[in-house]
Amino acid sequence: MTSNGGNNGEVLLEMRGLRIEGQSEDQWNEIVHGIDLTLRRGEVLGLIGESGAGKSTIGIASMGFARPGCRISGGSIVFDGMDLRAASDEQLRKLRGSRIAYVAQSAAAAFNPAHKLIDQYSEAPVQHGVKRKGEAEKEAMELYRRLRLPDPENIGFRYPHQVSGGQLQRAMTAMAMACRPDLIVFDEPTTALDVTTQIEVLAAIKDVVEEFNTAAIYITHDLAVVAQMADRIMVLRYGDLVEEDNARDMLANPKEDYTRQLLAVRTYRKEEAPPDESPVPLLEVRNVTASYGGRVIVLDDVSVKVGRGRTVAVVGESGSGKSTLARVITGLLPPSEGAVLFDGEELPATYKKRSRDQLRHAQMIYQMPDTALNPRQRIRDIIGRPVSFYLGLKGADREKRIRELLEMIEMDPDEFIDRLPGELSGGQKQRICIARALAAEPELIICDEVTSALDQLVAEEILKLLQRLQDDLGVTYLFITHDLATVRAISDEVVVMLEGRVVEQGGKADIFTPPHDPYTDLLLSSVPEMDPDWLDNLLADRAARKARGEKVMETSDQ
Amino acid sequence: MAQIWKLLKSAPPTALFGLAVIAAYILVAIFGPLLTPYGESEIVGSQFELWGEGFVLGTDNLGRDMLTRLIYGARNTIGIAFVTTCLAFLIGGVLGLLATTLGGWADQLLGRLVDVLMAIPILIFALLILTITGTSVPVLILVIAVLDSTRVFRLARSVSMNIVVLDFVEAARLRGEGTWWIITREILPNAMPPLVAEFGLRFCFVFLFISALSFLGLGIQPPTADWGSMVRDNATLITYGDITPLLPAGAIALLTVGVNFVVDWFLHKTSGIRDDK
Amino acid sequence: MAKILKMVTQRLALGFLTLFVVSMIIFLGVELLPGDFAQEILGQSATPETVAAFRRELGLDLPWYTRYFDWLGGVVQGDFGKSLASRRDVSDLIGGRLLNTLFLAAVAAAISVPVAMILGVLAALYRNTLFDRTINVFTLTSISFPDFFVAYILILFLAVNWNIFPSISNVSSDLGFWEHVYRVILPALTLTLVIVAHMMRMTRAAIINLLASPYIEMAMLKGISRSRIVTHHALPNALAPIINVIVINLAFLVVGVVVVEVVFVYPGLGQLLVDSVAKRDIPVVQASCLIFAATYILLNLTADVLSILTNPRLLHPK
Amino acid sequence: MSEETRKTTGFTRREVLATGAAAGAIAAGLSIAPGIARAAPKKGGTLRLGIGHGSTTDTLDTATTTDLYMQVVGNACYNYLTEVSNSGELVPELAQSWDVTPDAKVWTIKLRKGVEFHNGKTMDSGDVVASINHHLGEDSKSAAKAILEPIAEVKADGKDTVVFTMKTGNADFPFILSDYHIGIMPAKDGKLIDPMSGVGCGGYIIENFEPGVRTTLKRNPNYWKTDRAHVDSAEVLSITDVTARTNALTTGEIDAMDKVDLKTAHLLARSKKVRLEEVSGTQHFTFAMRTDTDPFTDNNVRLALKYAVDREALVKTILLGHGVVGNDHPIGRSNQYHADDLPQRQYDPDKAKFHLKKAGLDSLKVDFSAADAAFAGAVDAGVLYKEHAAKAGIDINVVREPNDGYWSNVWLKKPFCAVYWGGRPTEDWMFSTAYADGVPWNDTYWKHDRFNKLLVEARGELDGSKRRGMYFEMQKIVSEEGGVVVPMFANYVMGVSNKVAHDKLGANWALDGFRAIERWWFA
Repeated sequence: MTSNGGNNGEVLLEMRGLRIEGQSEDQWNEIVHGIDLTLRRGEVLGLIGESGAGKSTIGIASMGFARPGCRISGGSIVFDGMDLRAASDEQLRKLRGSRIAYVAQSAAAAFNPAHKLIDQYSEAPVQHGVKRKGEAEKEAMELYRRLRLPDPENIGFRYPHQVSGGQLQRAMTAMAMACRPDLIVFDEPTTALDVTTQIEVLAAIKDVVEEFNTAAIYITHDLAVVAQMADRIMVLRYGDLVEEDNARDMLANPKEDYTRQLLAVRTYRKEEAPPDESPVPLLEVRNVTASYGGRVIVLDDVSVKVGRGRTVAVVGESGSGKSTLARVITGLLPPSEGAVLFDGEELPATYKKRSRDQLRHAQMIYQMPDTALNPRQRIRDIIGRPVSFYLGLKGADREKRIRELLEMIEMDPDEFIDRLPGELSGGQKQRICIARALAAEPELIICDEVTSALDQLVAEEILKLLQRLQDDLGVTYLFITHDLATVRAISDEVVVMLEGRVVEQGGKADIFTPPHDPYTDLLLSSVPEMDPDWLDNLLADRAARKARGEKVMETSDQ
Repeated sequence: MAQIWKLLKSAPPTALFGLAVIAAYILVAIFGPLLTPYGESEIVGSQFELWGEGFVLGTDNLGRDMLTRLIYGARNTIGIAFVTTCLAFLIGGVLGLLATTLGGWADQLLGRLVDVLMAIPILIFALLILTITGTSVPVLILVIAVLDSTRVFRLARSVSMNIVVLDFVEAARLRGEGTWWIITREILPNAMPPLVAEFGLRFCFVFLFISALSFLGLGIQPPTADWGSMVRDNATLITYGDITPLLPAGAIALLTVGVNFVVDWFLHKTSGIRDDK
Repeated sequence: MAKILKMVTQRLALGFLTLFVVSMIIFLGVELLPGDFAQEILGQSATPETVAAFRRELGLDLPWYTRYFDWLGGVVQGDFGKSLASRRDVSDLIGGRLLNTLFLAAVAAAISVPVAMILGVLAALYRNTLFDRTINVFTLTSISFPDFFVAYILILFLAVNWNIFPSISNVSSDLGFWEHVYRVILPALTLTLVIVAHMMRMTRAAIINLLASPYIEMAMLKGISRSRIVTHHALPNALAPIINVIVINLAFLVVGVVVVEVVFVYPGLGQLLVDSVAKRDIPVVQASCLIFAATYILLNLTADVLSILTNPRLLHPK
Repeated sequence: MSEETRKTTGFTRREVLATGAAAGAIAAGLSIAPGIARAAPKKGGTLRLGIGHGSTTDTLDTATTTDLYMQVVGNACYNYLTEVSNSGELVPELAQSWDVTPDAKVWTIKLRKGVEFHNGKTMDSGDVVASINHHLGEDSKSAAKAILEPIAEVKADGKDTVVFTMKTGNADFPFILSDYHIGIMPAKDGKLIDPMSGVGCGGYIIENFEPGVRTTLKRNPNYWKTDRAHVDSAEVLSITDVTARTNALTTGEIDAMDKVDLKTAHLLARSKKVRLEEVSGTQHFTFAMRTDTDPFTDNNVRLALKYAVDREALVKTILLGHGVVGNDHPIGRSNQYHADDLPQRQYDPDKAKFHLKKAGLDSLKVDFSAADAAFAGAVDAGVLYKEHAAKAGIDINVVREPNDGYWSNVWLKKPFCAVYWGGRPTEDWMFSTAYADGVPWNDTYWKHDRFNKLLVEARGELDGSKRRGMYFEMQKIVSEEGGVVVPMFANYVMGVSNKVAHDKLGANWALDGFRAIERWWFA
């Protein structure tokens, strides 16, 4: 942990009774209800909560900034003796970037695509008149080296799109350090990254923050991550403070229910489904090779079997080909070689040639419930369409079935049947997607990252719902995910994919017990744990193994 | 009703102005014959009479009542421009949506065809065709609609291109839905806002285009009152500071300004220039 | 770069195909027009004999496909044929007109593009202020006026009442550059008023669209000034749509100015084309239409190339 | 050439008798707005004319000249054998004198000596013969082919004499030689060197010719006429848009324009810098009915339509008073043999109804084709006609035809359409062009035996009073039985800068009989 943690330093930032309002439908609603926050020099404060908690809004308010459509409506923000609410725009502008810096969630989006990294690095120092361009560039290279970016001399002269996500996030951390600020706000800096990459970034952030004794506000929804980074943690919910404590104390001894729930979020485990006894698996992917446009091979000789009533998780990082596998199975991407068999019968390669029944048997649930539902259709039509399309139900029968389905997904038909998707929360939308899939009465449901766009608690509810439906209806799942916690929670069998190939597959127990394939090992070891020392230990362990001359796989993102 | 009232209250003054203008024009167009003191092409006085009693806005170059002509002009010009725009959207919209939904060679073929058509200046093309076919209202409507539909096609295609890749469309495809369903139920409702806005803009364009054609002598048949040719008929007066030709031109401009204001507001409302959270 | 070259080559090939189809359409179109050149040129004084004699002389008695392919054969060798009317080489006839058209377009563009860009950037910078609204109302109004009307009003004030500029653009090749500019200033202003609104609004919209991007927020949080954010962070990324709209308007300046040419009696390509259509002077119609179509194709290609050049993603692939 | 020789080469008494042009009152235009009283013309300056015609397809070959633009340019750079003077008399130009046989069949024309073309060649009979032959022969595309048709033979008799032998007697032949199509151009070996070169004997040399845009001309230093060609140079601009033309005149960018917008003529007249000039000549508008097509085959229908138009209203509205009413025949009041005693037909809906009834009809519905290409205001005229005729129970449906292609698709094709006629300086010329049986421009497809017989007789008759009687009768026949409504004769209305001076204006054509460039000067 940071050596100078604790409450000894001088107060750098102090918020008292901070209130922030957000605009919706021409009305201002309060979204942060009087938060107090104190941050001392060199201290790292973790802000944690689910979406809507206001953590990001509060974090950014520490720079005296409110996003368009938001306004700071009450309370005080004092940074190093300066009242930010009373400060002029020009004063605030001078503060930002030089004394308080910001690291955004998605570096790929937050870097300007039109300029080279190093130009963006040196912009703030030059504009604030802190350094000259040449000087800043020299320092940038130093920082790049320190953050272990490959080829630090030259990487700055690349454009953002030429650099991978993990590297960009480190480059952004470097950029935030450019003026040697007193405070950096990290806004979910690793959320968009793969787990193996996340390690590198976390290590890098930790390193520089300690090196320069910079205070930081670290915002995340992931308690395990914040445990690695923060001296102190504030748990937020709906714009209110739930609990605030020293990091170790909070993990060891959470006081509030909500904190306990967050701590328990990764502990759900399903019971293993009975093995499929029939000789023919429900779905078989046989030696499939596929490519986009005939050039880049994205699936290379992949074979997967899915037994009836079982849940098979396909796990891999971005670019592993796991989603392409789903596209091949559904017939959106005809494979160049190999076949997809359903119930022993080979399916036509493209969905256009499949019969209505073949289509009905395999349904799909998508990652983003926002785009998976037509925003202009009411719930009745969304669920009702497959009911009438596949099963031919009309009128009262159809209505009855829609209501049954809504009850199945634990949503009150009377309340929701006439709503539009825009009037639902993310979790509710995903439930509707499940209902739509169920409406076809399928045998197989392909779940493509169905929980990754959702908050952890909501995601867990969805997993439990899916499990219950499997228990009730005996439906089979093919679960595509990057999240090992999800795999652990819901799978019977696991398929690990890397760069279009299957690295390892087998029963859940087999996969999660050593010895592993090196990649599986890397994947498993990279999942953060609720142990504040986990990251330090992991890095020490990897360094030790390297020192012993073992081959250590560190990230797939280099 | 209350909702509409709320919407109106939130509208900026320019949009309110635009709405008022459009409403007034529509009313005048519908109830024109009841409002006018004289017949559409009835010669009621001597030419170029001054404003005053009997002829509120004076008379035109043939001694027809200017106000009457203006009111009938609203009927004819707006009606023709409206029908033309509708037709253009029907052609261009359907083909554009078809192109994206079908994809592949159909998209290519239509795209190329539109490219070729667009490569020929629209005014020249109109001139060529109208000369072959002669100028009658149905022909005028058809020709302008076909030419204009290329622009609609482009827009419909690019808008639906963004929609067709969304998961709910994929879901509909995987369900086995036909092309027609996908176009009308999945894509069209979501493509409406930009298309509606474009409708306003294209309407203005058609409106101005007809007046340009009239200016070049290929307009609407006389004695039908048409603002475009009314401007042309009286344009020389401008040189002498007489504002008579300003009236129909002003009528054209006022309506296009009104429509543009409303479209502007509409675009602003629907373009999602609002907060992410 | 190789990628750009490949794209340019492909697009040029496609462009030539388009031109071929265009020439075919135009040829057939003129062919289908009732009346032919001999009748038109002789006008009221045409008699069956004179018409027949004229047709023989011009080869109009040959079937259309023979004439089309003769013409096409010539074009392939760079010979656009002779005007039926004056028997002059089409390239001679069109050359001066094309230069005039391009000159007017250039003057109009030189005024309107910077004005539109600056106003667009300013409106984006000061969005929702009185300045922005005023500009918005003004530009909306200016697009709403028919172009001949704008032209007449400009003539009324600037030529007739105040006598600052000439009311007709009587240009000839022996004029000096500035004299030439002076004489086309009114048509150029008319065109500017007609197109500046469109370009300005697109510039504003393209920039405002980007102002919600995370990297703009990043720039704000880096303490970058508003004006620098707009010019250094938003504008470079908005260039592609802006270039596109500029190109569309440049194309309009070249191909869509018949009305303005008529009003100001400007000897441009548009008038020549309209005249030649009326007279069925097919070689001239063909050549002018091909020039227009080629302008359109080339400008679009330029826009695409510029979009690539201004977009590091496309210019420097991974 | 001195003033004196010019006088002696003018009209001789014998010639006047020979042509039958007694008192030279042919087409004696009524110059309504008298020009500035003749002072000694000054030399110098650049005369800039704005013409409401002109097209990119124009050429300098007079054979295909169709509109005022090339007519004015042609009259500046070419000379003709004869010229109609500003007082309407026929005077010799490149011809010096002519003689004719009593049967009016053989015309012997003596040419002026020592006249040079712009290229330095001396004009002789070979050039004249080639220039005439340019319009004849099978391959000729000349618009003058029809009027030169009566020539049986043209041949040179020595260097300075040309002999024309006619197929039948033609008393007006020298008038025909003044036609704007028949410019005299240099020839070599019996063929014109280049009819498109613009090289003629005229007072001005083409400097730059941009079809449809402008022509610049400079004074011919060797011009044989000493009292003409006053300005040093001239610029002829094609400005088809009337508003632009008017603006150019009022802002001083041109010195004169043709075809003033009648609607605003009174406003233009108020200008201090500009004056209106107006002459009344042979220009007239007609509504042509095809007498070979129902319902116009019935003369009662035709009469009904003739009574159903309010001519006064048309003159007042369409011409805004710049013209006079027509009497359903094409001979203007300024013509030599205009039938003054023929009663003027009035607007009479009852008579129209009466004739309709005689034709066995209660009501009538006809399509009337018009476009502004026919004449400015033709469509409006149609609309007015519709209003007038409605009172007689006749429903006229005005069809606005496209301007483009009007003369090839509508005129001579549609059964009832609006037509423009520039008119012709002689009765015979006019009647033979559009009323004689079977001629190509007989746009009413009208056949009348008595009329056709009189036409031939009058043409060969050298006795003036006999001709007068014949032409009067012919006008009556056309008026009462012809297929044409002639509602009005239009004045040529021009706008002229006050800086420009001129003598009495020729009324035969616009812009001083096309001769403004060589006749006008700067005051």
